[in-house]
Amino acid sequence: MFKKVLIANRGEIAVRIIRACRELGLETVAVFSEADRSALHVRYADEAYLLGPAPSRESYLRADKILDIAKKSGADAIHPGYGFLAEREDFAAKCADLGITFIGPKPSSIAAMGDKAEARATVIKAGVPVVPGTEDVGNMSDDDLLRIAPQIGFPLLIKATAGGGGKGMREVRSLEEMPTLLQSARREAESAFGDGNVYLEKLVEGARHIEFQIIADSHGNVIHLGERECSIQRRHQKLLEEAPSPFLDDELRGKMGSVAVKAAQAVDYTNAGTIEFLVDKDKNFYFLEMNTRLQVEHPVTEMVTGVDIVAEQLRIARGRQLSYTQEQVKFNGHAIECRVNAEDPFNNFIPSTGRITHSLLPTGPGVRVDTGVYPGFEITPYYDPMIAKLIVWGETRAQAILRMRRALEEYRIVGVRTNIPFHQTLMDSHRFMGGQFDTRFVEERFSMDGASEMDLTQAEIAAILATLVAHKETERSAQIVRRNERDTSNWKWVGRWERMHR
Amino acid sequence: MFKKVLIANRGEIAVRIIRACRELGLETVAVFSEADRSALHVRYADEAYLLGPAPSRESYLRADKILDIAKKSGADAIHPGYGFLAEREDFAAKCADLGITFIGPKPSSIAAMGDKAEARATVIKAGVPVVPGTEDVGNMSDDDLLRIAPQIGFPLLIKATAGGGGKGMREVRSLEEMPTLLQSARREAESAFGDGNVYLEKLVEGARHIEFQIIADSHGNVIHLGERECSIQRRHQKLLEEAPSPFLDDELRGKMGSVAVKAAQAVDYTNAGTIEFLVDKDKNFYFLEMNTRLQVEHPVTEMVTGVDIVAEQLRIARGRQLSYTQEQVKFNGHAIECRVNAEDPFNNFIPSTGRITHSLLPTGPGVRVDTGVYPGFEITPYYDPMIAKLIVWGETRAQAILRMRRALEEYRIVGVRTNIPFHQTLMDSHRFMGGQFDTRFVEERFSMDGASEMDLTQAEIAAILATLVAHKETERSAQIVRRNERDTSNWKWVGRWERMHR
Amino acid sequence: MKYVATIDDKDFSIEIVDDRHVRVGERLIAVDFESVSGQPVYSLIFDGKSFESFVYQGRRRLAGASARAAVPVKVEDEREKRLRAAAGGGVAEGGEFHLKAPMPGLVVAIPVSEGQEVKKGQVLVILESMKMQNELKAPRDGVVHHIKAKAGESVEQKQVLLNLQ
Amino acid sequence: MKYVATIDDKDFSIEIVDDRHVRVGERLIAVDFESVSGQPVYSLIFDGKSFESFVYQGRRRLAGASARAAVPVKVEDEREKRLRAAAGGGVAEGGEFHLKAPMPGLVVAIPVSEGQEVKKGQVLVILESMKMQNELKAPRDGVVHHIKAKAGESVEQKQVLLNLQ
Repeated sequence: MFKKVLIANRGEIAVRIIRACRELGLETVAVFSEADRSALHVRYADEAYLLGPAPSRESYLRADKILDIAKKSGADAIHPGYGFLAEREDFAAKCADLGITFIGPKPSSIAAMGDKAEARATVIKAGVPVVPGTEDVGNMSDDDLLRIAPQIGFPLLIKATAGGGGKGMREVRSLEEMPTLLQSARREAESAFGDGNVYLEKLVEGARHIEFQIIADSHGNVIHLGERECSIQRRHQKLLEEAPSPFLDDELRGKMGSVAVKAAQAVDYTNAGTIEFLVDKDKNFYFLEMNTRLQVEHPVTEMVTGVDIVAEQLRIARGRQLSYTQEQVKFNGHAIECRVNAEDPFNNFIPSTGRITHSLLPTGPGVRVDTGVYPGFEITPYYDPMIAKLIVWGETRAQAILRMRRALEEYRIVGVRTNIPFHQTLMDSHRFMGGQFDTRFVEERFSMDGASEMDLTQAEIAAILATLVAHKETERSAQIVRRNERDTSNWKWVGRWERMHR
Repeated sequence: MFKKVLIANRGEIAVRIIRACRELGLETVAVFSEADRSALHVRYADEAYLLGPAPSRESYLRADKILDIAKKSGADAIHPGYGFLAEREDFAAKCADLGITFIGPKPSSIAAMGDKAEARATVIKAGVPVVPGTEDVGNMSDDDLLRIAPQIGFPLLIKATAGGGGKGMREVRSLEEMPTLLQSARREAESAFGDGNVYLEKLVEGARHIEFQIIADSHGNVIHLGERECSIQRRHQKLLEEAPSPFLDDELRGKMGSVAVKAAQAVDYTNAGTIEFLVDKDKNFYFLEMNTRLQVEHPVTEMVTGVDIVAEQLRIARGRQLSYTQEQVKFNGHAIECRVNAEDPFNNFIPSTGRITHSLLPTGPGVRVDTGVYPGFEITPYYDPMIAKLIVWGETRAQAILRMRRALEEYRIVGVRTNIPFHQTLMDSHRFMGGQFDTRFVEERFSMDGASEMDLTQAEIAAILATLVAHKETERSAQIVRRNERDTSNWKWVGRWERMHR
Repeated sequence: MKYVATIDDKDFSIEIVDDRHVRVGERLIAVDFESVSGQPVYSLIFDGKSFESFVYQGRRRLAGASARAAVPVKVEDEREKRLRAAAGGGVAEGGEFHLKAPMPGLVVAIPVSEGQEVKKGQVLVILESMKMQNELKAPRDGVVHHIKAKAGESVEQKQVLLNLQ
Repeated sequence: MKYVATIDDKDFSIEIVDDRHVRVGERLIAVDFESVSGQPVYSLIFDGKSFESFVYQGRRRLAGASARAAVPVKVEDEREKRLRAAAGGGVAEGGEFHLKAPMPGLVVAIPVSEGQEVKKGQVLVILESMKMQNELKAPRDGVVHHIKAKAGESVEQKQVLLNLQ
């Protein structure tokens, strides 16, 4: 039974894991890059060791250094969080070789689910429905794929065999545009995963992204903790998640839940994992992929079930049986999570960096904030722009939405721009309130344009306030702002959002 | 049905009420003293009006000004919070006269419970057990009281008829010391309430302070939301509350709950209120008093029942029926609240003032913070030292304690001293962990002396750290600290803790 | 001091009279305006209503954030505004454009070369920041004049990456 | 620079060698010490262990707060400590005491008068702060010499309230 856990991650998830360890009486070891000397996970951990320079490949991706630190500090377990080394079977295997408990599934399970084609084949065998596509995958040539494509039918998706989420993914509307898209998808997959293999999948239109949380112990017990609705996405990045899904009823929940359990059993899964499904408007569901790690959005499940998923991960890794049977898992109320990203929703969501000069966290009943930043902390361009997760619970979905509105209004982050106004606009959207959305909703039916609409009185007040601030700032700095400073804004920006899919 | 609520309070409770209003779509009006221009309730409210100078009697106790502001702003309801005007029947009556909804009970209920002697008489008639004492109270002379005292038996308590909590309260161990104590109790009661009347009550030794949360609508429905254990007190001030009480079983809970409901019904109560009981070691329980308002510690009940008590207050005041029947109220898990006060636990808990220069709120699963302060805010000597409430939830009491430990470790408030180390020491106390305590526990069996005990290695590290800080500070300020600055610490301090009993 | 504040092309003429008064058009208005906790956060109580505002990193675009929503507001002093109007409303169509990095990041690729003709919308630079790749595109047809950065280079915010003529 | 840090009467001689090293007794120790976010909060990583500390309002009593608990530590430079020792360990028993307000507050009552003899433990001043009444008592027998405040008066922190001879 391990006693000291090294957390091979940073940011909010490192803090989250430290919290669970502390509540279970486990010692914690943080690792950090040069950019993160003052980060919250370093401040909160019992021990902290420098990994290297800021870029991930020189710090948080350095498996060798992390294992050295584990040995040096006497850490006998490693929690990988999400991203970075979380789904690297070789890392999990190395931990095992060194006698360090990897808090996650077996390397073979990671491998089986990591290759998307193999994962498809495996779950098909277990009787799990998958999106129609190229079943027999190995190293298919462009010619093969172009030949099979019309049989699957357009629109379809090119997906990287080794990939997760958006990387190497292309949407194809016709055979004509397919060769070019194949080429760029392969190039992207090659550079991201060192593997240019791709496969094809039918594009399910009007689909919802709904995933099931699984926990499994090493004694053969596997249960699910219900679903999360993750259809609010932008460029394949989730922005908001909720539990339960307003689209599911108890019958479908039960059916999908048992299929999810089957999928996990098919790869002899242990610890926490997530089965992602696409659900079409007729409530047909298809296995998409399995994330063999803790998920960003795990808190919404915690809020409605009362289960502390990270604590449960630690218990499972210590060889304990699950604390719950499937029957003991009860769902209570409704939870919503908004991902707060350092990006400007009024300027095409370009990332924003800088020092947080002022911050107020929303608190009070039913509100939880998981964050790794604080006033004075500098947001650097090296890592993911997600700086906080705002999670609320309400007795009903309507109450949760009202509470989220209140919490978003309270939240102040000054120094970097955030997507909070995006979430505020979303909370006011009638389609969102009505639960009427699919994965294309944000990109195709949602706009920030009306977000700052106001009547003349409101506009006047905003103008007075801004003028008073400008006057004060001018007085304070006595510094003349150059008139040409804004010219970059004349440039048209298109952001390709390709961070890790969660 | 009112639409705009004036919050006649400040600090965390004003913020708490604003939150509930906002979640119900009600507009909010804050009032503030000159010391509170930048306070959180002013920042969060839709509207804000200046009351007057910092002292309470010139600001938050100015009923006339508050009613003027209500009229001016068009507020059609007033929530008094706790303290200040919350239990002033004349204020509640004036609101009614002006057609403003007072969010609380009827003036007659406040009056009936506000006079402690009348309250005793009323509930005795309803069959509620009370602590033996002077039943027939009016204007009893010292001679009367000295004559009756031996019949009640020593030790006993002198209590102010008009009083709440500690004010005008004296513990009497023998007849000899009673005349002096009567005099000082009357003097204190006179200056605090303008009423020097006192009565006697048997001192129940080894007693626990356990209270029941009541909610009642204007349609005759009265239910209880279970109990709160409030025995962790220092000089009659509650420091920590939890729900449920580790001392109660379901049977006693049911019995006390229905007695509490009876007590509320005896004064035709509406809205939220609290029945305080003393419970002796043989599980006999006695009515102590009723608080006819929202209680500081209401969040622990919210955490275990899922009921939003402030939202329920607003609904009741709007004439709605209770949202729950007694049977629908379910208790889930365990919650603990620590009151974070600006005071120095290492120096006899003397109050601490100053600007908060740095602050980190504990967050994450199962943690709630209700606070009215933020980094940059100045803690002034004018108001209550309670600056935050840290509330945690756990599946079991043990888990809640472990989580509270974790949260207390995370909580950083720099700039004023706080009693967080007191709570940390308490969480490590075996008696507290075992649930073995009464209302005298903190004063008689608890000590901070061991709190900073450490082995030599730990002490050495603390010494190094403190020296590095001192060196850095010296370098930074290049300012020589006068050697005589510490001489006040040679003086012996005794704090008499006599703020409002909650 | 007189200012012009612009929201969505609507202009407001606002004069700061003193600490407690502003004039909007003809009306003199009493305001209660204070900085919060000495930080670039400001509280305004105006006609009883409570508002808050903050400045983004010394840029000219301000957010007059009420409790409810963030609103971009541009504020210029009157003289500044007149000067800019005289100059024809900004950078001339045919002038040289300086493509600046809008955030610190790593230059992933510059898929154009000096002297190359480019079309409006063509990708000039791919910049990686926060694990995302951002394509910077040409706002009009032109010729790449001078490339000042190269692939693999880390660049600061506002650093000029290339010029377009 | 050499210092003496005292915890519960235990003294530690600590020398600041440079930014990254201290000497404790004979041992040279590597430390990683930084201020957090430019505020009076400090982070120390020492032998892998992570600690945090902060200063209370420029007073001499420091809290070396590890993640687990707050510990009061007194730090003096060596010279200072020697001087104080020579002076006999602080204020002499028979000297004049200045009773200072330990916090801002309202003087509720001063139940003594000038020239009055008082016993150790006798209440000299009642000061109200944060709705609590605090009794300031005499630390020894003496005579009230000069009362510098009166009931109803608001006083600042460290303001002298009376002298005792």
